[in-house]
Amino acid sequence: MLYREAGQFKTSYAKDLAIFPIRQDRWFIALVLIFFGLVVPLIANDYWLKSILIPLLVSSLAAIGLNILTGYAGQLSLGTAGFMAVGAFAAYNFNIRVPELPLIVDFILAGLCAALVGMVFGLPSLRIKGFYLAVATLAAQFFIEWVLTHFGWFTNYSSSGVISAPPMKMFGFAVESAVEKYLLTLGVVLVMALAAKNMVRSSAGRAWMAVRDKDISAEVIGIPLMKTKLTAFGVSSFYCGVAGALWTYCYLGTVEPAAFDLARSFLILFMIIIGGVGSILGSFLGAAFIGLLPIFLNNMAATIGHGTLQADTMANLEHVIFGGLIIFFLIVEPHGLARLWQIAKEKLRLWPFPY
Amino acid sequence: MTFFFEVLIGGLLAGVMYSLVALGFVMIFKASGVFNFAQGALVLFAALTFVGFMEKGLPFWVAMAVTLAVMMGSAILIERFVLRPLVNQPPITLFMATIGLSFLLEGLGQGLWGSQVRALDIGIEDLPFDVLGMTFSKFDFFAAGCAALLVGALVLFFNKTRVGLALRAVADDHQAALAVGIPLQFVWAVVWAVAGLVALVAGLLWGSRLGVQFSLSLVALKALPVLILGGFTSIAGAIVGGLIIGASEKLAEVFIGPYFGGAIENWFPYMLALAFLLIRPQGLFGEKIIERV
Amino acid sequence: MTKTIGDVILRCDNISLSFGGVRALSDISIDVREHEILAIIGPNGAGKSSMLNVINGVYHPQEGTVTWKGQTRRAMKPHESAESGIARTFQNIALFKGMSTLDNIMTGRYTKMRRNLLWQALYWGPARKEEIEHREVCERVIDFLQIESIRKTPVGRLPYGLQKRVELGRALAAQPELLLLDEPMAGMNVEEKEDMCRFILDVNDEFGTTIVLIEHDMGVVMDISDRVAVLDYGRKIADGVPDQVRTNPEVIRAYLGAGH
Amino acid sequence: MSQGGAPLLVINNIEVIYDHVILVLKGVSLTVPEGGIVALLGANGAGKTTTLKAVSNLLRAERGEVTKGSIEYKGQRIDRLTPNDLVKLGVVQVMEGRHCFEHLTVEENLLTGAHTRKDGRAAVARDLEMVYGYFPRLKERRKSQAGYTSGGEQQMTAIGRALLAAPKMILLDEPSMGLAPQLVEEIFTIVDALNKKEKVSFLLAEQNTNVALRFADYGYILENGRVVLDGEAQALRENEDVKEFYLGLSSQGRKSFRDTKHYRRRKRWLA
Amino acid sequence: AWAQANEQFVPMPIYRTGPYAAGGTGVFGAFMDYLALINERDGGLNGVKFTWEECETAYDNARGVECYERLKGKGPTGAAMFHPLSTGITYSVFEKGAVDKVPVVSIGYGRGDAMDGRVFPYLFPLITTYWSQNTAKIKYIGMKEGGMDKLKGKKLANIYHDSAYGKETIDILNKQAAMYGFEVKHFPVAHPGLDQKAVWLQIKQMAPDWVILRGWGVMNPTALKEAQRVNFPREKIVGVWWSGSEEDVRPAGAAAKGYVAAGFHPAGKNFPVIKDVEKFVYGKKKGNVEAERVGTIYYNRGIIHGIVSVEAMRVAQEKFGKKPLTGEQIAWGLENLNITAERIKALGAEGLLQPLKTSCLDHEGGGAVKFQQWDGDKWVIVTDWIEADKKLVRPLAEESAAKYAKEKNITPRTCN
Ligand SMILES: Nc1ncnc2c1ncn2[C@@H]1O[C@H](COP(=O)(O)OP(=O)(O)OP(=O)(O)O)[C@@H](O)[C@H]1O
Ligand SMILES: Nc1ncnc2c1ncn2[C@@H]1O[C@H](COP(=O)(O)OP(=O)(O)OP(=O)(O)O)[C@@H](O)[C@H]1O
Ligand SMILES: [Mg+2]
Ligand SMILES: [Mg+2]
Repeated sequence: MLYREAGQFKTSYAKDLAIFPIRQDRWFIALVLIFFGLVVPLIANDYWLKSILIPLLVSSLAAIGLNILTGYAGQLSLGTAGFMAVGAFAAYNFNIRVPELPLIVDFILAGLCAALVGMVFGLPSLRIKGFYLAVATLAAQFFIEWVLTHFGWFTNYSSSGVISAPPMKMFGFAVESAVEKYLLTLGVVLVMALAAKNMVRSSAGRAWMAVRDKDISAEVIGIPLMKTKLTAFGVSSFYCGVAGALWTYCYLGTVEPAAFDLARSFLILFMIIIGGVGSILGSFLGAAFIGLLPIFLNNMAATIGHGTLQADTMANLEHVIFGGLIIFFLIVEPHGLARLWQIAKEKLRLWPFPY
Repeated sequence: MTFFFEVLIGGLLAGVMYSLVALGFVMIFKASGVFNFAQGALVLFAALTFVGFMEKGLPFWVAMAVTLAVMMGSAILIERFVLRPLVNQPPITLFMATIGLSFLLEGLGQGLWGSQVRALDIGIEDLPFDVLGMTFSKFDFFAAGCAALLVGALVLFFNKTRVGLALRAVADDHQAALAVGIPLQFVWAVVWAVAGLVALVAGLLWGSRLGVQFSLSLVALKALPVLILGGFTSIAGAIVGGLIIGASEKLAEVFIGPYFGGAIENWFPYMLALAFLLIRPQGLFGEKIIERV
Repeated sequence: MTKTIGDVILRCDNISLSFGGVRALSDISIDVREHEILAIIGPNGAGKSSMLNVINGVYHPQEGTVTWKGQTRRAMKPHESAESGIARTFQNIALFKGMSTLDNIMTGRYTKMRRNLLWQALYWGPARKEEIEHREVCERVIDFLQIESIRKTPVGRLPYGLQKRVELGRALAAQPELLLLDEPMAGMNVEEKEDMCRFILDVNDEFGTTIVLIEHDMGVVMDISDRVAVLDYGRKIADGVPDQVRTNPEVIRAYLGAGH
Repeated sequence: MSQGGAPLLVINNIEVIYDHVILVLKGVSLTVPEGGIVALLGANGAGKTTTLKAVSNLLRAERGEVTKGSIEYKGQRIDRLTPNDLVKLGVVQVMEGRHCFEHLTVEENLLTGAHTRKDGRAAVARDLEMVYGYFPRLKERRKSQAGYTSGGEQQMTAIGRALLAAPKMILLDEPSMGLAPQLVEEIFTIVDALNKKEKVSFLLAEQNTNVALRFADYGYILENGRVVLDGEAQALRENEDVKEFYLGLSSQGRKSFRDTKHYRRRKRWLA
Repeated sequence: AWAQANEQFVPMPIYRTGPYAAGGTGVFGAFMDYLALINERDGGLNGVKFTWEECETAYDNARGVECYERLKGKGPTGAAMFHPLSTGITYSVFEKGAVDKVPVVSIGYGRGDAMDGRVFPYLFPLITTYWSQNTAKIKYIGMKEGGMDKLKGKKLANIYHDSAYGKETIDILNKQAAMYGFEVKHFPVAHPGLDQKAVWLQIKQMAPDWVILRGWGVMNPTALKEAQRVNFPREKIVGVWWSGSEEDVRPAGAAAKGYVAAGFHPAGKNFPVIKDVEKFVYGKKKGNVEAERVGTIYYNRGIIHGIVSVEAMRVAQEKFGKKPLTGEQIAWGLENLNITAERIKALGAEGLLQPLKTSCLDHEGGGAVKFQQWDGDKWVIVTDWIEADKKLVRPLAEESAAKYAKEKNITPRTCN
């Protein structure tokens, strides 16, 4: 009986429009935020911050981006990493070529560049649909990778095509340590996640979903398909672009275009499908699942597997388990972890009655 | 000019190799509307299994038969444990499931047979011979022959058996197909088994060119533009698409590539296919996407 | 009945439409007058739905013109027709399956919402105010259609009849001048049809909305429409007040059958 | 129950849950006798479609589950069979909302119905002609892709497709939806003919109560996942509530849709 | 178990899956074998036993970083050093290494300019870099042509994997072309390089005298096959060492016969150290790769990783005491290596390893390569050690390192 909205009446539409209309949810979210914003920086070590949490947050951001495009607007895309690359290299170039600009402006500009590129590659979506579009977005993926490898200007003529993020400064403070980078990432991701949530629950989001669910009737209602799809591509790529910049600046430090290869695009796609297509929360859950599972399995292998199984077999077993779990979760809940979470909440709400 | 034709013909022959992989995709898409991401993994798995048995000392044809049996067994398992529980789910979910499957197959294949690189010799010479100043390889013509045979058999299979119609029905609407009594489980098992056979043929041909190793699963990337160009549902499309992609990709790389620093082969076919799609959104031979209110 | 039927507000002249070999509409002219309820009836495949599709621009006829709000043209763009005050429902429900009832109805307000994406991302101040304003309009529609209890339910889970009602809600939310309804009562039982008729009549009375409606239930058609047009395999065979049409021998032969 | 004929299909107290949480049928029992036409009536969302899908085992594809009770056909439990087995046993469902195979032509759609048949091409061809006989409009459009045919044409295709399976029992979900009045009448005449001549039994979910009760032998009224009333079709037609709520007749005879009131008499069975 | 005090921890960021698994398993497997040998035969390095832990990177940069972070702090004194075995991962972790004081060792890959230890104190491209290797290759070609002056007017084609790794030598090749008056054309091959028909047709058109192959993984056998198809003589193809393992040529079958590749060590089991590994490690069933692979190119490369790493720790122990050491201390060892011919002999690696002497200025040390030719069945050494053209390489490296230092605001250390 703990989780019930009983007694919480909404007296205005404004209240009903709150992100978390149920009080318990608000508490829960507040706790989560306090945990990740205050507790984690105090207790987590470098390993957790640098190689688990930061990439996790950045991937979540990219996943939110892809979710806007694929989950909300229904345009399946396999070019995510390409747009991340645009963001990463744009941020780098703004940073070194116009050093006067504050870093946060670089990030925003990076996002905008990615958005622009995204919109260009989004143009075919007006005619091409479904898996055809998905494969067509691969054109973006490969083309962007190629451009960045082949035109030295983008990498400031580094002989190997690798760029290395200059030291970061944010509002006059140097962002160097793991905690600082983590907090920067967390801040950006939270603000952008909130903005995404806001967009998807207002008219832009509804237009995206309408186009996703039934584009003809969306058009008949007066939703211009072109504008809607292109904004979806733009916003989505903006998110991916910022994610790419963060990936470079806060996580890897140095990247080559190949860091944003097709495999990364796929990983992000996995994240949203496992997490929940059309769910902001799902983007985080999916990123956690896809990002952490292999690491977890690998750690398990390192601790348990040593000696019991041949190392080769262990490594491949990780793949088998990873693949198996993806299938398992899809069967349990095709709508992803976010849906599972929702069902759990629904059950909790009804508890102790089964239905 | 000779050089142009040499590139052109070489490209066409390369295209046939792409088609071989694309065919597997088409089979499964036709039958279930599933975009089978695991086709590349199937190719790898089939080739690994085959080489594995060869190394165990089985003669060529026996190894072939055993591998085929393994592929069929896998088809049945895949149907039972992956597809059946996901019937009537949206295509993207099934697509994802096949991605899971590809991880599983890659892990399983390499776990069972090891991840070292193996040579595969199917007894067809890969030596060049000259015609009118152009150099070709026998192997390529052999591959083209195999592809032609395979396509012939598949076309017969689809057009002359009841399964063909059932497949197309299933691809349109799982639930309605169930309702009219189409045995979905059987149909899917059959199709996956056929896709397994296609994968085996592709695996042997590609494997004898590249060696049997993980990278075999990446040949799928070559098949995707072929697929969208030809249309997801058309066997003929897979072939024609392959030829077009193969030829234009090579011509572009040789004659346009140098102006841009080369290596345009990765994106060029996709861009080309994209351009085609703008004219025909369902690919050259694909089924028209029906939109009605 | 105090309502006065006004002038012709929509005029379709000599519309012809064919798909490949199939001639769906041949040389059809239909007028729609302000405030009236016009029913279109006819056997299956007669071209009724195609006619609606032509009116709001989903199909582009090969010949003929549509005149709406003083503009005469061959074909409209669907979203232009929506912006100029035409809303519709579909024969095969075309709701947005992944969204809740409320969100579906809110999409009906799309053309009326002005705040840009940045405001929406902030969801604060004017954007929030706008959202609330439109929400109020939608809530009125929801009240009116008595679907309060399913406000937050994803429409995909709703039974057929309710989906039809939500679809009507979505169209109403746009506060259209002309409402096109394609078999709004198919698959409903009498009780639900009564409700639906009530809604349609109320919309027509209270807001003065002009309605064009396709329906197969002759009871409904005869009772609520002001005028009936009959199509038969692409041709218009009759047009007039219900009683006139009901007794027209050609209509009886082509559509009603002896039973009526 | 006073139904004639041996029970062919017996549904015993079934409960259906969607998605593990949504309880839709809360104990539904009904019987279809051999050679009978049984109508399943009820408002939107009462659970008619769900009941039919429970029988044809299509629920699983919708993430629904029969959690209690049993379903027997000819005395044999069928809850575990696949839809394909059921069709082979002669139980075919015509799904609500048509569900034609969009990319197949009308004729191909019809032929898919014959997928399970083993009695040869000639027999199938004969039945195909029979269906064209019933629905001449389909013959005209046989070469069109079903996705492009009109709503009514699709409905005919769906029904025809089921007929081609040469079924013993048809689960008909809202056959009259979207059909012109003439055709509705025709379809029920066909149902009647099949029932009389070929001894096909029907379980029929219908909103058009009027016609349904005219042709059915027996009827069940479903509300909120429960059977609230059942009886001979004749008796149901006389029932006050049924008259008011399902037939649109009040004590003064048929009332106009224009004059329906905003308030209603309470349904007696809810009291 | 690493909590015990007298142990030195060595991270193993291996890749056992993915397209390059053959390299990952071979090199790291042998590396672990060598450490195991020291533990089993000598009871550790001066009593300090080696421990290690694998972490699967799948050759992915992001996962490589995760492995680095995961393993850098393990063991009583933290990670001794980090061998990324991937140019990409090297780029991603070396800056972190400088901050954490964990030496990053890239033997035969990674940044060419990192040989300048003033700017890269914690990065060690030991033995040889791509740049040095490239100059040796040109020397080899010159030798075959009958003198460096004969290079004038020759045509070279450089086929490279279109990635950071592949592009490393473009600049230096251009420089050398200008120097020696040959013509060089660069042909990128898009990853993964499954089909190279277009490139090879272009090569056929160009008809170069020599082809330089910088492939990786499946790109190598494919290149050799394609060469056969256009009738390009394999003897005229010179590969880098990542194109010169058995795994690179076997799948090409007969097409590979005659192909030449650079190497900083030979294949084969006929070295006392490898005999010892077979005896002490495989004899006790503690081997880390399939026994058949012992003595292959990748395997022997792993042994060299082992020898060099352990020698560095030995040097460091001499200075800091015979106990587990920190990364900082081992970095000193890496910087003060002096593996002489006698020492190599004592190690049982005569002919396997070249003499190596590093310093604060020079983090590379050796720089010589041998050339080997595939005879259809095994690699046969065809040259003696060929020294790199340090006069050319060193200034280039310093220039590039200085540029990097400027970009990053690093003040180079002064070495004395
Ligand atoms: N997009 C299309 N492509 C091809 N044929 C079409 C298309 N739309 C409609 N038709 C055909 O045009 C004719 C008229 O169709 P329409 O949907 O307008 O009929 P209708 O009067 O609404 O029938 P129903 O009452 O059955 O819904 C039908 O024969 C249909 O098959
Ligand atoms: N796939 C599903 N998931 C969740 N709930 C469902 C699903 N399908 C149906 N329901 C719910 O089950 C209930 C019964 O639905 P059902 O379709 O059986 O009603 P019905 O009597 O056939 O109605 P109608 O006359 O509108 O066709 C409805 O409340 C509906 O919301
Ligand atoms: Mg219609
Ligand atoms: Mg129903």
